[in-house]
Amino acid sequence: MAKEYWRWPEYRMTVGEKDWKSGKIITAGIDVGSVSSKTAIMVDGELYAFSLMRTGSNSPDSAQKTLNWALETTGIAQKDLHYIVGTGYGRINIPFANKAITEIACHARGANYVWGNTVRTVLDMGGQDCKAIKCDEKGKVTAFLMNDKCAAGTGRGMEVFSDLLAVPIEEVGELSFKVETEPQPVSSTCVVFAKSEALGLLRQGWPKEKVLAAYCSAMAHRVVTLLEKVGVEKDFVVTGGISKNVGVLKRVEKELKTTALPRNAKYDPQLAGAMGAALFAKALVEKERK
Amino acid sequence: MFEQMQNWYDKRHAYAKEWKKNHPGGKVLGCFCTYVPEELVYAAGVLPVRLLGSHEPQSVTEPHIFGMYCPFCRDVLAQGLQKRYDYLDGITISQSCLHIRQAYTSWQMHVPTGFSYYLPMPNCVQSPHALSYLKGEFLAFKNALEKWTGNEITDEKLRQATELVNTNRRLMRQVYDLRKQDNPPMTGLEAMYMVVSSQMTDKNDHSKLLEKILKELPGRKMDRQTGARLMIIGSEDDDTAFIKMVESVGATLVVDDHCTGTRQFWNETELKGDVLTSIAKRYIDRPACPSKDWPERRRLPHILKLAKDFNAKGAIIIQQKFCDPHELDIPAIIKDLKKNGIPSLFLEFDVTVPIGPFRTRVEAFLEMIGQDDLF
Amino acid sequence: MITAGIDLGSKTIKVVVMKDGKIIGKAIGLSGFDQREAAEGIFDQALKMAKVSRADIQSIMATGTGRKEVLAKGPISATGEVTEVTADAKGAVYFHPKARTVIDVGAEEGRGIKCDATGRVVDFATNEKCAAGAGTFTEAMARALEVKLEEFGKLSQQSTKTIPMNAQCTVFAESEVVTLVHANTPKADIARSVHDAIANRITSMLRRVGIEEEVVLIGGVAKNPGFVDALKRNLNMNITPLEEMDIAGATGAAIIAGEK
Amino acid sequence: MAGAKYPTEQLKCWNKAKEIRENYYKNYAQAHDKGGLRWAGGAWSLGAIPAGLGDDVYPITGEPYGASIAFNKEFSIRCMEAAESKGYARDLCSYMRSYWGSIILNEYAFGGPFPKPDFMWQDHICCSHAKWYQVASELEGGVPVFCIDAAAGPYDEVTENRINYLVNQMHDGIAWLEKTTGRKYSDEKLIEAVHNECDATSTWAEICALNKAVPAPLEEKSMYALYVLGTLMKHSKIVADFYRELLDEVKDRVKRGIAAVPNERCRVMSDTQPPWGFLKIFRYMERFGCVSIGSLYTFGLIGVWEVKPDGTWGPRTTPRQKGLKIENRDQALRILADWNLSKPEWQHFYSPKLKSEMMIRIAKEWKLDGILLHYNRGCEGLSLGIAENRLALQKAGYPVMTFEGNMGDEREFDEARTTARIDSFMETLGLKKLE
Repeated sequence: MAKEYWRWPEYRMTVGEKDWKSGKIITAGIDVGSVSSKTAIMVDGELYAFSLMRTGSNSPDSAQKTLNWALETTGIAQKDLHYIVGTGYGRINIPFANKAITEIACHARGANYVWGNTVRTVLDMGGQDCKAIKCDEKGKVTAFLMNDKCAAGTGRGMEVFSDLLAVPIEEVGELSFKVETEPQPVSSTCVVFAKSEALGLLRQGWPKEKVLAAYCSAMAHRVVTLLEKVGVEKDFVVTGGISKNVGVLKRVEKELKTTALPRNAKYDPQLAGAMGAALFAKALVEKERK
Repeated sequence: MFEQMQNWYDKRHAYAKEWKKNHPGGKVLGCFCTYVPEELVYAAGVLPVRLLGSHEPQSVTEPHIFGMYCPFCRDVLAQGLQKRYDYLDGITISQSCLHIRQAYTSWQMHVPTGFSYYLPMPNCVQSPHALSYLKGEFLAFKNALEKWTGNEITDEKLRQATELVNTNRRLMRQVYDLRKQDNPPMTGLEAMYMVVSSQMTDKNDHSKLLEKILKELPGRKMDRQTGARLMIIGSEDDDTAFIKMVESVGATLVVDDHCTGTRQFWNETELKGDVLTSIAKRYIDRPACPSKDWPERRRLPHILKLAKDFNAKGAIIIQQKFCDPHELDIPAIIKDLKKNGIPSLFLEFDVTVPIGPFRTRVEAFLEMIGQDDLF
Repeated sequence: MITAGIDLGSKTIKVVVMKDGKIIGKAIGLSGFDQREAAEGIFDQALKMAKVSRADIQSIMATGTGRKEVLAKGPISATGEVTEVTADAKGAVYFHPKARTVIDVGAEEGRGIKCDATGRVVDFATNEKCAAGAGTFTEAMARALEVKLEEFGKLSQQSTKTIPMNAQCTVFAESEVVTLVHANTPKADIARSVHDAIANRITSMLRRVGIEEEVVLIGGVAKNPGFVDALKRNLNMNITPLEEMDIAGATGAAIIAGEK
Repeated sequence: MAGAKYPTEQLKCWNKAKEIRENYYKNYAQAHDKGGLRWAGGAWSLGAIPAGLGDDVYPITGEPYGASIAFNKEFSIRCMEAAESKGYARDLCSYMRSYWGSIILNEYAFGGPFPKPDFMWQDHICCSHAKWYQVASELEGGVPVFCIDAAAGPYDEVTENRINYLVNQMHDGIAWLEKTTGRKYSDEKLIEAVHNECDATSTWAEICALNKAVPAPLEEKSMYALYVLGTLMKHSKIVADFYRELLDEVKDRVKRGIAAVPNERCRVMSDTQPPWGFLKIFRYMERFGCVSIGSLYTFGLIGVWEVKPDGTWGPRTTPRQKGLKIENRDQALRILADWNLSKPEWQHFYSPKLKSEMMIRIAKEWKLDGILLHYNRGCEGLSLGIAENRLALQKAGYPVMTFEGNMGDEREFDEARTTARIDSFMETLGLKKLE
């Protein structure tokens, strides 16, 4: 089997320092996306543990796996969870979740948690969709837009490219800056066309990094168009898998002439949705207990 | 309560064939647009049926209509090419958008029926000259119908037909009025079945059922929560799967601005003086299709009034992909609704809609306009 | 007369050597990034099989998207070039004389060709922009379903269910697939739906040229039995996947090389 | 191998055409400096009517302006994206989006800010026409708009009732112009403009008819540069005079056997507008000895035609040629209405059959070997029924190649694929590249 360059690393961590048993409300947010599945475990609204893995071809399984993995070694059992909120594409099919909330609401809520209440615009770049979200100081969505057809498949598109160019997906972003001058973006962000265009460029003798630069900037441009339709207000943050790709992120910032708040070292931005879900779970528990 | 209407809609072809059996010599006329004057068609003893698509992927229209035209017009033509309307005796279109006109002209060429008539409905309905022009065209249409059917269309017959069509319009408005209640006794899906079926059944049958429904409807108890009250705005829309999805995630559609909805039946023909002129006036004054809403934007106040009267808390705006007339109105509608405190969600429709991605958008929209208790 | 046809596709390169209308050598290999270098090697393989030397070849005709590469100076100097459309039709009729409609579906492009008994093109259609990527789409979907590409077609044959899927844009169709996955739809049903969607688009394109029997299928996707079934269903007629589906274009080019 | 060689020559009035176009855009921008008025509207609007307001009333027509933008790829993309960011769909008419973008960015394609018109004067036959200026007016902060509904065809079914509808609107339009501009209206100037329009559009048809000659004296790429003057101000004396001059020159070319393409050995036509940024595809075809002699688009958008006694297509006889004296406003408007309703490019709105018939006629009389149809995503109006035209042309025995693109949005045109398609098509026509 050939090396799968698109495969990004899966991982889990326990970050909570105090004893979870002293917590009053223990919740989980499970984000089953089109490409990745994430679980955030929270104790009294503080991130305690999480996991991030690839979504399989069955969403209840994916949800269960990512939850189990997040709980692993923490000593928390599934039955100890007071409430579970599911989100992401697979949210409608997580049998053990108490409630489903969309990833749009969850990303806004999660961003508010990670970066604080000054966040007003969230850009979520996921596997299938891109979302430009505006929210208030509580992290409640006030407006949102999702990509149209021609810009679908953002994350998947990046996987296709990393495979095509035999560049490990985590290195795509950095590599795309190893060009002397920024090339014209590829004319299309459509995965199908971009791929055939890229092949043509390679045959013309373009180096990989230049092709990647052209693709990253095309993707950035498309995302910026979406953002401009909603209107970008500060503070601006980026979540989702592609947010880790500096090749896209920096080009988005450059075109918007705005910088996003820097990545909060404590939290993986791909987890924002799961964290938002876990926070909603907490709010729902509080509502029930009232 | 509305099962019969759903049945009519689902089995539209069986209904029309049955109608012909029960009306020996009766003709069925396929109509491509709701600007076709039903009064005239009924007066000729003909059953008008609105031609709609089937929401199934197909591969037969590609040689006839270039893919940049709206999926609806292709879906409609596909029905003809697949011989699903083989019982039609004629087809007609009134001038509206170019997209659907292609379905008509290709149908005319490749699925010939005995009678086909292009009715040049004025586009500038706001012009003071539109009325006399349309009256003249209605006269020509009337003559063509007479020649085709051999039935003379007298003023008396026109009056009777007007009453028949008006009654149906009036009854549907009465049903719509009940949707203004805090907990509407019906779903948007049921309303959709009602209006769409009225476009493909004999108004006599449809009104009879409506009268029965109107007796029971006010006391009807729904076994569902109303949830968020939404309005739906857009082009042709008989996408029941989409409506069902919206109403399954915590919302109820309470009113619409669709040509498969209120635009078709909202106003009545007022018989005053010359009958044909009265009927023409009705079509000039009806809630406009965007292709005819210029130079002034009269749709905006109309839509806003519907939203207020029906207490809509948000609006879903849908558009057939590539539909230019709607695309040219939507930014103004979104802006106007927003200015008046009504948030909206815009979605682009195709023959089949991707329920999953749309569900996410709709749910997020509902979360946005509600769920304050989680913060 | 000894001639050669060389077909430079985006993924693979095919070479056919013919002597007086008979194939005496053939070779297939990957294009890679340096098509010209790859072409050299594959060409030599075919010559080896044909037991002839470069000097014996009287005429070489190049086809395929990369044909300009070969025409540009290089050890293999083609006598001329011909488009895939013309070469495909010629080759298909050579292998299957009754063929009047040729379908060629590759990774990114699809085309339908109507031809006469001599293999001359009467009309053709290639897919429009937004209906591209049949091969790419199947690959991505197989990955999403965690099924090996080779098994994806077979899997679809296990289903009898029709799930309508938007046939136009493959990328957006992908999110419909994701939705189906999350709604616990059996993999076989999804696989069938994917194949139906592609077949629908190909059929749409074919109807433009008008379909005349017999219909033959060439190109990479022809190897996928699920796709062949879906296409038969959609067209409601018999379709013959050519056994020599890979080398039809190269063969056509070799024949044309002899004609000139 | 190579076909017969014909002599070629550059057109003598080329520079003049260029100058007329440059002055047109300059005059529009500078109109106010001279105390004049500016109006904006479509290339099909009945420009002869505002001509009655005076000689210092300068138009800008939206379609050719949109096409001008398309030639500047960088500006074009910025314009379209500006329109998109305001929420206007990407699949709308690309001229319209470019035009709006130019307003939104407040940049004029010919330098400086976008000159705001004093009024908008449009007519409506495709779904976008009236709405184009409805939106433009909104973007400009409320410029008065008058729009005449001209969708009262097809010509072979025109009745008194339909003509009246148009003429009544025109009368209203004149009253509106007087009220909006505060100027007194001159019927004399109207009558002169109507004559000019009839003369210019008939002469253009005559020029196109000369392309029946083998070798063709003109090829389509040049025709685009010439027909465009008609889209700017078909009612003006400048254009009528220029077309007369051009007619003489083309007649002379035919007489002397001057060809547009030296190796002409295959004649084709195209249809709908081309992707403006990629006119080189026509040059590419010439490498095969293939000349595009025009299109129903270039012939019939500005040319007005009639069937001559011998059954062939030729220029429509003008009121002047008939010796008709236009006495009053109503008569002038009736002639204008009738003349415009007979425009070939207005017929296919009602049925593709009408367009197919005209195209087959061109194919026969202009001796064509094949036809290229541009499935133009940028123009809903002219792409209407194009797939049916293709079927009809094929049925009539003409090979047809289609290619997808957009007249004004280069993001939707794939040059490499189109060239590949042309290669295949040329092969089916039995043509090889001439080296």
